[in-house]
Amino acid sequence: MADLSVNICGIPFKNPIIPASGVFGYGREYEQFYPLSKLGGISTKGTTGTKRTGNLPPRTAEAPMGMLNSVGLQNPGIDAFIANELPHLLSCDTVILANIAGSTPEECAEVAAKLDKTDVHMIELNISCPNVKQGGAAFGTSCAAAAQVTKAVRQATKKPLCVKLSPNVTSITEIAKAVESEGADAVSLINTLLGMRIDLRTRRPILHNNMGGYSGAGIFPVAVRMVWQTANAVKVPVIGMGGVMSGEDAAELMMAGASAVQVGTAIVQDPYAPLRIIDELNDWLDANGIDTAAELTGSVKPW
Amino acid sequence: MADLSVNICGIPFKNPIIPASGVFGYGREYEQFYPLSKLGGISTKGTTGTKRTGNLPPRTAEAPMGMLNSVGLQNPGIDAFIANELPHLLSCDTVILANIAGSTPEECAEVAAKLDKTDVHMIELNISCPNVKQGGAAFGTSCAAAAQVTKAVRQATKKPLCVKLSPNVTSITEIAKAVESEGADAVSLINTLLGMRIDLRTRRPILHNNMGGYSGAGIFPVAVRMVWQTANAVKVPVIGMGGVMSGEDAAELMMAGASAVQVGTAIVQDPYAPLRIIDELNDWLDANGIDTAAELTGSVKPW
Amino acid sequence: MKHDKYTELLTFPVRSMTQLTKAAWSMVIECPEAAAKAQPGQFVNLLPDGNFTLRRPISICGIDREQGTLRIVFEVRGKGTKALSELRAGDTVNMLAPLGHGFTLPDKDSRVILVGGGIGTPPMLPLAQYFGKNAVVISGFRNKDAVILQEDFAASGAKTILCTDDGSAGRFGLVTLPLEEEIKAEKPALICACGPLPMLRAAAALAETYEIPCQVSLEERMGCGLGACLVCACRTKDADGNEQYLHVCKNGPVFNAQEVIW
Amino acid sequence: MKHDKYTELLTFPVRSMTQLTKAAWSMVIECPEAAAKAQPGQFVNLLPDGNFTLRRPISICGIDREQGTLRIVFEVRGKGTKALSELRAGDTVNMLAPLGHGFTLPDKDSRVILVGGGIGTPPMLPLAQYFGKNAVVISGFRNKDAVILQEDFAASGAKTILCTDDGSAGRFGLVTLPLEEEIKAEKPALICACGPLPMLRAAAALAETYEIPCQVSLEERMGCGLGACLVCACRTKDADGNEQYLHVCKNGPVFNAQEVIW
Ligand SMILES: Cc1cc2nc3c(=O)[nH]c(=O)nc-3n(C[C@H](O)[C@H](O)[C@H](O)COP(=O)(O)OP(=O)(O)OC[C@H]3O[C@@H](n4cnc5c(N)ncnc54)[C@H](O)[C@@H]3O)c2cc1C
Ligand SMILES: Cc1cc2nc3c(=O)[nH]c(=O)nc-3n(C[C@H](O)[C@H](O)[C@H](O)COP(=O)(O)OP(=O)(O)OC[C@H]3O[C@@H](n4cnc5c(N)ncnc54)[C@H](O)[C@@H]3O)c2cc1C
Ligand SMILES: Cc1cc2nc3c(=O)[nH]c(=O)nc-3n(C[C@H](O)[C@H](O)[C@H](O)COP(=O)(O)O)c2cc1C
Ligand SMILES: Cc1cc2nc3c(=O)[nH]c(=O)nc-3n(C[C@H](O)[C@H](O)[C@H](O)COP(=O)(O)O)c2cc1C
Ligand code: FES
Ligand code: FES
Repeated sequence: MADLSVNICGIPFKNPIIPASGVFGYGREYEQFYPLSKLGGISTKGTTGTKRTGNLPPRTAEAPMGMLNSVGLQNPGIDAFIANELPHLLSCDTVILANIAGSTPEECAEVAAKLDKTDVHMIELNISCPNVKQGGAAFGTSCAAAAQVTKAVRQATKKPLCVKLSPNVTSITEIAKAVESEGADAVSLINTLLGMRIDLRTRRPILHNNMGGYSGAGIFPVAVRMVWQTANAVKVPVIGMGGVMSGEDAAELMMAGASAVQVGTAIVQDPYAPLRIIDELNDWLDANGIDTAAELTGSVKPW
Repeated sequence: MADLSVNICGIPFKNPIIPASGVFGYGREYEQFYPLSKLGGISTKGTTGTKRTGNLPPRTAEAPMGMLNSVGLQNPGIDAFIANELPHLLSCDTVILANIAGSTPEECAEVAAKLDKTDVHMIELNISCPNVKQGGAAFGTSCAAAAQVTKAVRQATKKPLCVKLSPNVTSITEIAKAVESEGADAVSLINTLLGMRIDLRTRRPILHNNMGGYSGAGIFPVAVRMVWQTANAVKVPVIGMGGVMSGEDAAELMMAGASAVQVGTAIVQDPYAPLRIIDELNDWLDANGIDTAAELTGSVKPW
Repeated sequence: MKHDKYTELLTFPVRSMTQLTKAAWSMVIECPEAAAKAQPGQFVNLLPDGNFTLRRPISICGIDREQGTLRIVFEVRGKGTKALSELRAGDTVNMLAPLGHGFTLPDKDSRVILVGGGIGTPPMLPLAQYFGKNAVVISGFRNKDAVILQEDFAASGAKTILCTDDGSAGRFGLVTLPLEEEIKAEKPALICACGPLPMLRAAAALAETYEIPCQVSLEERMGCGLGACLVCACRTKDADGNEQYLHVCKNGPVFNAQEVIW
Repeated sequence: MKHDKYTELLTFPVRSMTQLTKAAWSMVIECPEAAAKAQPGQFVNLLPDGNFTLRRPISICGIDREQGTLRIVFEVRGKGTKALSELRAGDTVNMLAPLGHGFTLPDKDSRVILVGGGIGTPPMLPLAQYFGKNAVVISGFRNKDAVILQEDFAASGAKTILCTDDGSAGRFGLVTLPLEEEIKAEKPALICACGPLPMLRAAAALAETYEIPCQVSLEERMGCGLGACLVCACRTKDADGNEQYLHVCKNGPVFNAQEVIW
């Protein structure tokens, strides 16, 4: 049994596996399968200043090795989140990352300010949602906008702040450096790749939003690359994700530079995925005589 | 039997399926399997001004649903191509797209000028190779650089000029518009996504170049999206590619806006892939009572 | 297929597999715990073997608590249902079940009309079995080759009315005509419907006209099937008539026809 | 697995499948045309069933023109060879064969030394069969549990020398010691070697010292296996000593040791 614990921004995680934002809701649906305390942490569904209904269905399509979604930040708003969901989450003995988003820097800051008064462990600012018109990816694809929204949120909270980056950019390292210089304590990546699928029979896009975010095993090589590039460009810790389906995938992202790993689509497919991945990671460490998961982080030796 | 012929920049193709640059060499290796005249066209291995040896091996890694490569434009140089390969290719009764690249706009222009004097049907200017330090992706990730190299090549040749775009950008439509405005007669996309894989045992990147181009089924949703965006942003025809493994995939890219479809990784896996895809496309058209492949192009109706 | 203790928790033996028509298959799955809990209108979410990311939701067509089995009937539409159709007795299937919110049923003695269209017919069977002779099952199919489950409905004791679009079996035409006739003959306590959207719309409209409660089983593309990922949104009206998205996998698949924005 | 006329052209029956050690398998494939053409040192390129993009190159270990079969021996390393190891007689396998440039052989009567390391041993077998008693086969393995093909080599009539790294079978130590002894005993016309890079380097160095022609079979990650995609580059010197990349799948896998940049 290897030591799976990791520490990010001073927060101890019992293991490095965290359900990613958007696939795990607020955890309730998964408590029928296992106690949430088994998880390293939970990144909650993206929450905005006020309630959002999200996009018209259909909101998902299958890809050869993954899925597309165009949920569009459906959520009950930050007040409802804090009143109805957060207390229970905080009682679950795992690290809670409150994933937040907004149309304007002001909205994001307002949401962060409200969370600042709670006991949530970390704020994950999503500047990379490809499925909303305002904010979302718009923040995540320009250094200036990314810096601006990070700055606004930074001023609103003393909580550890992780900024979640978009992969749909020419240079993810520039964006990472921009948010780091405005005070981000960590970065998480990657959000979904912008993709599209068409129903051949009807000749309509499968998603009502036409385009959507592509996640799952098919984006893994891009995630490894971007985590590696980013970990080499910034000093703050990197939380990696994108297509992790197994403990070995998690180990690979950690070697590339991730301090912890989020798991999204794998959970959509299989509610037990995070537990399986924790076990597999542990087994892999044991089989390779490695004592601690933490030592994997950034241990790849480039040519 | 549907009519599979398409016409791009005034050039008639007997069918829309074209082996993509880099996977088909100069066709010689595939003549043992079938006459090249069965193909819609052939995009030849990227050729530069002078001979290049390419990158150190290993140059490939497997991905969950695709492959990475870091060949790095290994080729014998334009003079050897014209002397030793082109005459045979031009005798094969199929459309030849000479894929070219270079470290500088001048090198690209020089290569194009030499091809201008040959009977090659089309020039495909690759401004998106992720595996070379100079030129390559550097041209394809900035509008100014893309415009500059397109302009230089445009001045060097009257041949139909197709510019091959990189998907590793924030906005592919901006790049497409930039090359269109400098006289590109067509655009082709997508080149590979920049990716990485790590050997867990050795903790070294599998590719000696650390990073490489990710191609195959896993990039298909990104290709569909970018073809659709680009076809809606430019007036010139779009040649689509990226993860096409079947006739239905080809139909999907055509509906998204492609006038023809290149096939790369599928051929690496199976030399017969282009013929199978042509047959499958034909069967699908027949099964759906569609008379011509050309009518698919851009026929998706967005929501 | 993965082999680990977690995957095993979702792995169930296929007890039998029967081809009903060219495209439709009936599968019986051994899953005592799920069978003990399952309610009419709920569904199972199956992960086909092979290169699939998303599960395939299929309505429960039979609940046998004694045998500890669930039965589903599905049509091959795409690659996933094709893969599922290749399973045979003795194979195993990866399944989450039972999921969703099923029908809310009145007393067994109530007269109900059950309307099924095509591959929407299977979830009507547990209802027919529950209401027995008090149920009228009106099922519609493209043509005689697509007709399924008629013996099962007959065995339930329900009155059965079969329609086909081309008249090649049963009555010619849509299910709405016999539906209105049956409503007029004796107003039912409830109409339950599952099938293509136009059929559901028509049934809901008739139910509204005649002021009869109507529950419909809806389809939407799904991810988790559990209510967490929010992809299976369905536009509904809340009590005040305000638009809200509910989720087919958790709030549904069965909804009151009145709350649905058609 | 796809079912179409093109895929059929590459689909061949597995005639037999034998487990040699915990990790190593021997597969005999029925492919008369490939068997008729195959030469020692060439390889086959197999596409495992399932979620694989790239084929797996495996050296030819046996050519039976009469039976129309090729034999390969491979070790389970990762997912692809695992999938291949699950094939059984009667299954089919998707294969391109024979590929590559094999050994260039002197007269049958020549004395040759064949050096195989671990799973690099199989391609030596057709050579042993060709040279028979004129061949000396020196094969090295980690330990006795990894030893393969010794009966086959003995049956070829060649002199066999077995080494293990831990002395648990045959001689203790590396193959280089007996190689030098055999060279000294009688200078061979050719050394052929296949195995891990350090072993090949050592064999090549000895060959150079004693001025003996040496051919080595190299490995590199491959794509097409045909010479078109250029991923399987190998650094070599041309006649003038200039560095050039050749390709393991087309120019190799067998190279003259002298042209390789080690
Ligand atoms: C609650 C519910 C109950 C259902 N009950 C039945 C049933 O009893 N019998 C039956 O034959 N079918 C039923 N369906 C429809 C069935 O889920 C689809 O036919 C099936 O998912 C198609 O999968 P495929 O692999 O064949 O198609 P593909 O096109 O390969 O599927 C691609 C993706 O789209 C999804 N998808 C495609 N069509 C539908 C659809 N109509 N509804 C939801 N998702 C879809 C798939 O689940 C998959 O995620 C039900 C659907 C829902 C939502
Ligand atoms: C010309 C040639 C002949 C060979 N002959 C034999 C033989 O006779 N017996 C035998 O057991 N092995 C042989 N190998 C090695 C064999 O190809 C690899 O062990 C096998 O490809 C590993 O695949 P995998 O799915 O188990 O591993 P994975 O790690 O899942 O493979 C991932 C990718 O890397 C490639 N790869 C991994 N290791 C190697 C390697 N050592 N060489 C080339 N590609 C690799 C795979 O082909 C695949 O594309 C030979 C290799 C070459 C190039
Ligand atoms: C259905 C769905 C909803 C998502 N919603 C959010 C969200 O609200 N906020 C966010 O930051 N990321 C969201 N994501 C992105 C994931 O958190 C994750 O970044 C992405 O899916 C890549 O990881 P994966 O390949 O493991 O799924 C969502 C992803 C999916 C599939
Ligand atoms: C081994 C390999 C070599 C390639 N070399 C080139 C090249 O020389 N020039 C070029 O424009 N694209 C090159 N490409 C990119 C392909 O032409 C194509 O754009 C990409 O692989 C996506 O298509 P696919 O998914 O069908 O492979 C190469 C791709 C591969 C796999
Ligand atoms: S499918 Fe995930 S919420 Fe309904
Ligand atoms: S594997 Fe394609 S050239 Fe060698």
